[in-house]
Amino acid sequence: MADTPSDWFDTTPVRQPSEEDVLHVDVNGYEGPLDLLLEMARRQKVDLAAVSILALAEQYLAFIETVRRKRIEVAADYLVMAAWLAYLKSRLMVPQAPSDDEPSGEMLAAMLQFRLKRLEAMRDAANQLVHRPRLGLRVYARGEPEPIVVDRRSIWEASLYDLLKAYAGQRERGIVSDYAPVQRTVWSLQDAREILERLIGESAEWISLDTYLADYLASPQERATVRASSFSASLELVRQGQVELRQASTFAPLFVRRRKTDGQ
Amino acid sequence: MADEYGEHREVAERNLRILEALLFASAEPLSAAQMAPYLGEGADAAALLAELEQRYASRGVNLVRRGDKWAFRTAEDLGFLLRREEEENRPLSRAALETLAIIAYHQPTTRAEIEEVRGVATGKGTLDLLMEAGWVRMRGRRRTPGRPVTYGTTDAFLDHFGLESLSDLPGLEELKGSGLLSNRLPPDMQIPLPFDGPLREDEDPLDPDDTGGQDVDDEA
Amino acid sequence: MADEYGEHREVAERNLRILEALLFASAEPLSAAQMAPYLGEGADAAALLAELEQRYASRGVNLVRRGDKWAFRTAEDLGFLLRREEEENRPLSRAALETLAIIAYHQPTTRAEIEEVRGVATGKGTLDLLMEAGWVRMRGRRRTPGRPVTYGTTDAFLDHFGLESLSDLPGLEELKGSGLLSNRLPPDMQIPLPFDGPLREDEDPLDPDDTGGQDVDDEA
Repeated sequence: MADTPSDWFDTTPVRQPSEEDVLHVDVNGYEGPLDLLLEMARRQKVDLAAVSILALAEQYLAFIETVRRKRIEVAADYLVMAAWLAYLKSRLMVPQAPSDDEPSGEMLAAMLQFRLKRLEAMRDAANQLVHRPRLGLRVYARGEPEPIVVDRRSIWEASLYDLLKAYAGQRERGIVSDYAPVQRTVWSLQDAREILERLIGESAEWISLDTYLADYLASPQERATVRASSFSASLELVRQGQVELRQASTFAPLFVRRRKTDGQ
Repeated sequence: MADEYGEHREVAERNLRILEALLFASAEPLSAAQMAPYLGEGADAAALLAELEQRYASRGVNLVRRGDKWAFRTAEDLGFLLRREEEENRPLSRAALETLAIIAYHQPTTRAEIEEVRGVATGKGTLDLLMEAGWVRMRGRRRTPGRPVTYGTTDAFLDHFGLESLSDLPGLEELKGSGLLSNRLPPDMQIPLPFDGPLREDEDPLDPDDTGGQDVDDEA
Repeated sequence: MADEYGEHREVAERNLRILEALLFASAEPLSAAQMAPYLGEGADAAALLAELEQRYASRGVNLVRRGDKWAFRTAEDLGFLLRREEEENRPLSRAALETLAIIAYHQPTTRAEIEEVRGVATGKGTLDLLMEAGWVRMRGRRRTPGRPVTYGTTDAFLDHFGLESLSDLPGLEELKGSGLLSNRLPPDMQIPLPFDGPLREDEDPLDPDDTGGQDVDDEA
């Protein structure tokens, strides 16, 4: 349980207490010109209704002037407000001519006062709202809610036709695999080696490998496996010093013969 | 007669138990309409809820009304006991809080009106954040040039800030009296009250692609 | 004396409210020891909890004990409120359909036999699903090594597929006649006569703990 209340609303940007500080304040510290004006009015420590709008306008204009003299960039909002306040000031100071259709200085001042009061009122309201017993801060919902469980019950759809088709399909599949076995002959290296050794026998003549294998190469399905396996087997025999291989050029026929052993 | 009454009470008790169970089980407020299907035939959900509210009024857990929904919540006066460590992970910025207050008290309101009250442009992130929190919603579009989006608060806003309805907004009566809820001078005009009901005369429904925090003002 | 009692009650009521709020807001059951620090000096947490339990015993939400901890829970008889059934029409998968067909024709049959016909292993989920749908049941156990469970169809199966009895399942000639089986079949091909009577000679009754879709094959 934390004992520091989250009083962040009141503690956000600390306001400058003295007149001196205001002049050095970065305009960006305020939430716009209205906020700055409200702050200045508040510092007069009187009811907003009793604030001298003329004095406020003069203070604002002086502030903006100071800031600009320091070559600090001032946001356009603040300059617009300054212009409006300069106009307000002039309307307040110069008596209104009877022919004047423009709003009177008093009316403009009342409007500004209204806006300041409204902003302050909204701020107070926000402050009151945030200090209400908020859900999850002072008031709690059920900590362990019991969610509604949705049971998705599947209604399975299947017709007798689907069922029979599935059954017949399976039985036929079973039959096909029983009666037409797909058999693929693969010459193992062991087989190829035995056949090759038998065919070459003791022949010391250069004879092409294909000639030896002619019988086996007749079947197109087996040609690749026969060639690959017997070639690999022949290399193995060469490595063991039992036969010799010769090829005149790339893709030329491969000739093979029994290797002559020493002393023969 | 006594029997009939007894039977009536028995039915009512059973319905009260059902409401208790439903409302206790849910973390979110529920409307009478949502609960009605679980009650017996011909049950008066509103009257039952009022009775339940009464029964729990003095307990450690109260039945509270939030807009047109109801929820069990811990009693406000016990809050100090229950305060949790976590508190708030991301406190609202001053701008967000002010914007929320303006929307709450002035709804339905547009972004331009919010900016008028604050005297400063509203960052787009501010409205997004409030909508993401579920407290603010886009209601419709004002029937004025540019058709700006109107904003209002949600039931979750009422729930979070512990308000039965918008009329519970703090200081509403005084604000109304002082004319500070009006948009312009002079303040002796008719004072609008915050309104979160269906669309007003001067509001159109949202466009189909108005989903997020978009505002036609932005595209202009 | 009366005053003292009244004061005592007041303190007790306050403590009960605190317990209510704590238990309601907690994300997990709480023990008396966990809650004691929040109660007033000298409070008897156990006695208070017993009183609270009593008070809620007839309500829609009860205070229940879980080990040495306590929590609010929806009354058991109202549990149905927290469940909702949603029905969804779904076509049976091909694997399920094939398995079901084999069981229908070859019953009583074991999982191994089904797999033999299908040529692929049958997922346990498939048999579970068919039993859940209410179309397949465990009949008994075959008197062979491993004592595999034998499966058969149910009355609901007949009902769903519009069969009066299993003998209504079309035989070889009918399947051929309807074009479901081709004509170039081996002459010795047979379609078994399904049997769903009482246990056969080679079947034992199910073991007492054969309840779900369990199959001893799995443990082998």
